[in-house]
Amino acid sequence: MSGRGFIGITAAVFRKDTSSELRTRYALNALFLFTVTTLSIILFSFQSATVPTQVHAGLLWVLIFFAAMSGLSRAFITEEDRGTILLLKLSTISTPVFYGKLLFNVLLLLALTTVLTVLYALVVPGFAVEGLWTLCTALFLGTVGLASASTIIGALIAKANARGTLYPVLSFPIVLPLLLTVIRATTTAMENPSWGAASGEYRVLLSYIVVINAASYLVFDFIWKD
Amino acid sequence: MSGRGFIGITAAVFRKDTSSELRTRYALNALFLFTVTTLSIILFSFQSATVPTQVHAGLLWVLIFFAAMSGLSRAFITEEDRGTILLLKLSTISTPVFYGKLLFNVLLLLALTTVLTVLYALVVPGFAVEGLWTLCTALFLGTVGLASASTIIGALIAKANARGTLYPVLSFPIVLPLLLTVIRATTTAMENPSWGAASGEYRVLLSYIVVINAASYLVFDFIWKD
Amino acid sequence: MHNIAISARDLRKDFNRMPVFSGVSFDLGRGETLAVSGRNGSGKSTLLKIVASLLSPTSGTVSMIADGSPVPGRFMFRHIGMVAPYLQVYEEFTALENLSIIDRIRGGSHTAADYERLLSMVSLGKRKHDHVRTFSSGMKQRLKYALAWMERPALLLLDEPRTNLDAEGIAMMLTLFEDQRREGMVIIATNEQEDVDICASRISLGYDGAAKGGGS
Amino acid sequence: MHNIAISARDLRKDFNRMPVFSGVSFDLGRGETLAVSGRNGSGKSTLLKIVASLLSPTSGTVSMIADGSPVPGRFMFRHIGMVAPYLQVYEEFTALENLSIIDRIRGGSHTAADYERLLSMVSLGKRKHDHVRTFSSGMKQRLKYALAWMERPALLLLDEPRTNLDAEGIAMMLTLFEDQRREGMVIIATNEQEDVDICASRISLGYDGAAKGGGS
Amino acid sequence: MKVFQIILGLWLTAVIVCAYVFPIVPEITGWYQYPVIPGLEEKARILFFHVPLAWTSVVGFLVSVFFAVRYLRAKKLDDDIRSSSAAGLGLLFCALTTLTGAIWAKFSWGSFWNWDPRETSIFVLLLIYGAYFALRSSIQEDEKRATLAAVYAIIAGVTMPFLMFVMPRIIESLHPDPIINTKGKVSMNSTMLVVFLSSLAGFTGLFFWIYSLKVRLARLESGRSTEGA
Ligand code: HEM
Ligand SMILES: Nc1ncnc2c1ncn2[C@@H]1O[C@H](COP(=O)(O)OP(=O)(O)OP(=O)(O)O)[C@@H](O)[C@H]1O
Ligand SMILES: Nc1ncnc2c1ncn2[C@@H]1O[C@H](COP(=O)(O)OP(=O)(O)OP(=O)(O)O)[C@@H](O)[C@H]1O
Ligand SMILES: [Mg+2]
Ligand SMILES: [Mg+2]
Repeated sequence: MSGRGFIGITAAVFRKDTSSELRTRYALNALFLFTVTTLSIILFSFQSATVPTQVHAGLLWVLIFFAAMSGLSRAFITEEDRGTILLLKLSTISTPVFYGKLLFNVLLLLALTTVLTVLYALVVPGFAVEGLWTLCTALFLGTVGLASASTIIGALIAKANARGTLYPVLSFPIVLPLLLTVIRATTTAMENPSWGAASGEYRVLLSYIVVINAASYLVFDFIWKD
Repeated sequence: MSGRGFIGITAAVFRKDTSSELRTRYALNALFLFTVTTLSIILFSFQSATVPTQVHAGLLWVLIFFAAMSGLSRAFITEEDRGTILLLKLSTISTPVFYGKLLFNVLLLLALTTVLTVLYALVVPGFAVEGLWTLCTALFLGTVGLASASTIIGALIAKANARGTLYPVLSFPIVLPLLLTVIRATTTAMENPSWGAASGEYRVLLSYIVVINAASYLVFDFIWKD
Repeated sequence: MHNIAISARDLRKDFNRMPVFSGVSFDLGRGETLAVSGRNGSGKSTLLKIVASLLSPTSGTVSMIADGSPVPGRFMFRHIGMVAPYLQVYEEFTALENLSIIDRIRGGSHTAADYERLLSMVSLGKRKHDHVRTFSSGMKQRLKYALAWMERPALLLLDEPRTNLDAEGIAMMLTLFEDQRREGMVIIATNEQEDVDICASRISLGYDGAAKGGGS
Repeated sequence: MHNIAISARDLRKDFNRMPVFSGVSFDLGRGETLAVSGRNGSGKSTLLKIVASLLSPTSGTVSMIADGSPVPGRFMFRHIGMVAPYLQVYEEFTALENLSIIDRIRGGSHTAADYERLLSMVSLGKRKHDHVRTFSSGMKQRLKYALAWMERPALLLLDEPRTNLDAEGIAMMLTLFEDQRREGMVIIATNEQEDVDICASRISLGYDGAAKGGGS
Repeated sequence: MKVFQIILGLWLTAVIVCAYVFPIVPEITGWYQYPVIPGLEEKARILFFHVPLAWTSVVGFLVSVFFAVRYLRAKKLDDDIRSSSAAGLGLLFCALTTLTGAIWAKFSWGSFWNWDPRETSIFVLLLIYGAYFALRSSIQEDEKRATLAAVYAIIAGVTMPFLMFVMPRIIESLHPDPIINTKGKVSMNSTMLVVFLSSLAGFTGLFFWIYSLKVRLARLESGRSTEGA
């Protein structure tokens, strides 16, 4: 398949998923409300209590992880449940579909993460950031990694529905190293102004992203045909 | 419909959902993933940090709420998506279906809460419980209330689009009073050994459960037909 | 089986304020059959759904009389069996499980033997322990017949009854139709002349949304 | 449209070690049509899925020759259009959106005018801006035809082509069939004699899982 | 209608004038003076706008719930139009309360937001309104949208009292202890009370005026106008 065509098709899949999620002009408000809601939960449950920085980092990522959870599964499961996956299979090859959905998950999660973090910083007392760039880098890498993991897990779950395998359960632990690393990076960002301070974490995150995507690329082709 | 018949049918719906879940393991997978991951995050980011009891209580319930959000929506959504809801409508009236699914959600969430709390108590340092019975009562009432609210909202969501993000958005404002109360009760349980100490909260929780279920009972019929 | 009669009065259904049909009325008594015909999108399935009280009409009423006393709308389903393309069975369960689950949910009390008999009637006997997910389109359609027939309903609603069925399946459907017309009522929504011909009375929908022809 | 031929060699499909069919072979060239018949559950849809490479056969091969050079399996879909009950369209989008979305995903480059023409061909012109969720069964089936026909595929696979269609819809289907046979190939999986009759060659599956009859 | 508008206009102008012109003095010497309310002082003037706003946003919600129930009873789409219009206005007033409140909070409590029980309850009300419209927008078919929105409004409606009842027990309030409270202890003099009440009435009138406009507009948009208020 020609390079241009490939990009074009990936974009098409992405556009389809986006407009299916953002069916109405209010849908964005729904996303915004979603972040506000998840955030308020923290606020309400902690009232006035003050918590140490690394806890803040942890909480922030619990929220982001939840956001990923509620978005991820739908990408593939709906296609399976409604039998539209066959239509896709008759229209293109596996790769652009996977990357289209990956792109969708990544951007959706990036948007959520951004709004979430900004709000968090605004309203949560004691969430002070020393190294802004460290934070941005960490958030970006972490989100991309998380979205990648979510996407392939979602694909696995979708299949598991049809066959009741244990694949998903086995695949869960793979998000842990990512989260733990990114939390450490975030904590660093809150205590240490220098960007380089978390360079070790960056490297881990980067390699994680590379590995998970390479693996997904291979695995997904198997899931796709059968 | 005769009382016996009613119970029997509710049980039948419940049994159906249970065995279906045990085959597809959709909710179980989601819950497993969520519990394991979030707990590890908490554990990791709390390491040395010492946090006020109230925060622990809050955190525990944030986790339970999120878990409910990622696990309980399925009950009605699958029936809608796969068009099996019509089969149900042709087989019985609304009420036993609602209570069957409610029962399913309650038990699912109860199991989850138990596991979550035990694990939490085991792995998270500084989560010491004074009044065990207070805790149990709070957890039980809180879970039942949360499950009830989630069920009726889930029934709503099943008819809407953009469910992934919409579910917590709709649920949160509804369950907030419940959460705040139960968090208070949990905090009490961690500080005060006497069971009566939180009797005020019990009363609030109980009446919440009564009210939400009464309301659900009245409105579900409207969601059901059309 | 009770002695049951059903009658629809001046039914009208709008979607988003656009009328699909209006002024549809018919009476059906024991041993009577009605064919609902019309082009695609004329409202046949909608009408059947309304009769089965799966949808509420914009105006008009559907009323059912069992042994002289009226049946409240929410309990009509007890006397109704339905087979339709948009009616789905549980794919994660086996054919047998589907029967027993639905039976229990209906509050019925059939035995395993009954289920077996039903399944062999629709010649799914050999496949009774297979998951419906693995069924072919025709096998699913047969299972739907078994489910609709289980309670021996007074009123049988068939939407496009021949869909997915092979010759032998259609024969099965026709014998079932004959059995049913003897003691109960049948309403068929169809696109095919054969189905219209086997029914005593007919309604044809469409053409500017008003119903042509009348009940028996 | 390219000059394309497809041939199946000794196809066999088992599901958890139970053979559905075996030894199925056929060759199809431009202007040729094949009917696959057999009772419910005999493997018609399975065969079509294999030809469309939606399923991989347990043994045997499906090969496609476009303008003299073989087409790799993963790219066959480009020359194939399919209409089948188990093939679903996107309910949350309108008819028009479905066409444009799938077109873009296929990497095609049709204009809005093309879409309109397709939709009016299946007489959905008036409903092009309605969500498919609100479509009747026949209207969905028509939309599937529009989707399959859009790319003018060399090979058209029709599984139970008459399902849900009214008289006018069937006429539409038949003219489409005629157009297609002129420049391409058609394979029909069907339970109905009419469909078998319009095809030049036939395979009938079932009966102890071995295929009777042969390709053209 | 015209007359009503004019009266309303004059009424509100009067309220505003009284609210700002009348001085606040330690001990009353004239009918036109306000007493000092401990903890509020000059800021007491907020009462005349901020409280009515809050009050109206609650009223909006109640009206919405009322028509929600009526819709489920009779299934007349017109009730849904009323319900959603009321909710829309409620949302607006709710936002205004939060805004005015927040601004005042900055000056009297030092920060824009401090999770005071009333702030919290109004914030949750905001969330409910938001959720309500998010739900509406995710459904295309009119009848379905109407039904589900109504159901949600009702569910939210029955849980609201819990908020009002739970919040104060859990969070200590920064708000001046209720000036109008159940014990009938009124720390305003008659003038203040009159102005306050007239402002309350004025805003309520304003609400119902805009509301009727919105309803008529919505009816036109939905391509069908039925007779009635
Ligand atoms: C974000 C900030 C604020 C919000 C959201 C808010 C909200 C509210 C609400 C919902 C009420 C209840 C109205 C009713 O009972 O119908 C209220 C009452 C009131 N607020 Fe605020 N408020 C805020 C800040 C302030 C500030 C800064 C002051 C003055 C220093 C103030 C003074 C009052 C007074 C005097 C009342 C009337 C109390 C009573 O009548 O019982 N508020 N406010
Ligand atoms: N939920 C809905 N919202 C809006 N319009 C709908 C809805 N359901 C059905 N319609 C419309 O009502 C009309 C009748 O639909 P129905 O399914 O009853 O047709 P039908 O006679 O069964 O057609 P077919 O022969 O194709 O099954 C169609 O035009 C359809 O678009
Ligand atoms: N995923 C699967 N797992 C196991 N068995 C399957 C699976 N899919 C199909 N089968 C079996 O293969 C056989 C052929 O199925 P297929 O759908 O091809 O039949 P068909 O000829 O299309 O029947 P129909 O006329 O009803 O459409 C059936 O017995 C079916 O039970
Ligand atoms: Mg139909
Ligand atoms: Mg088939």
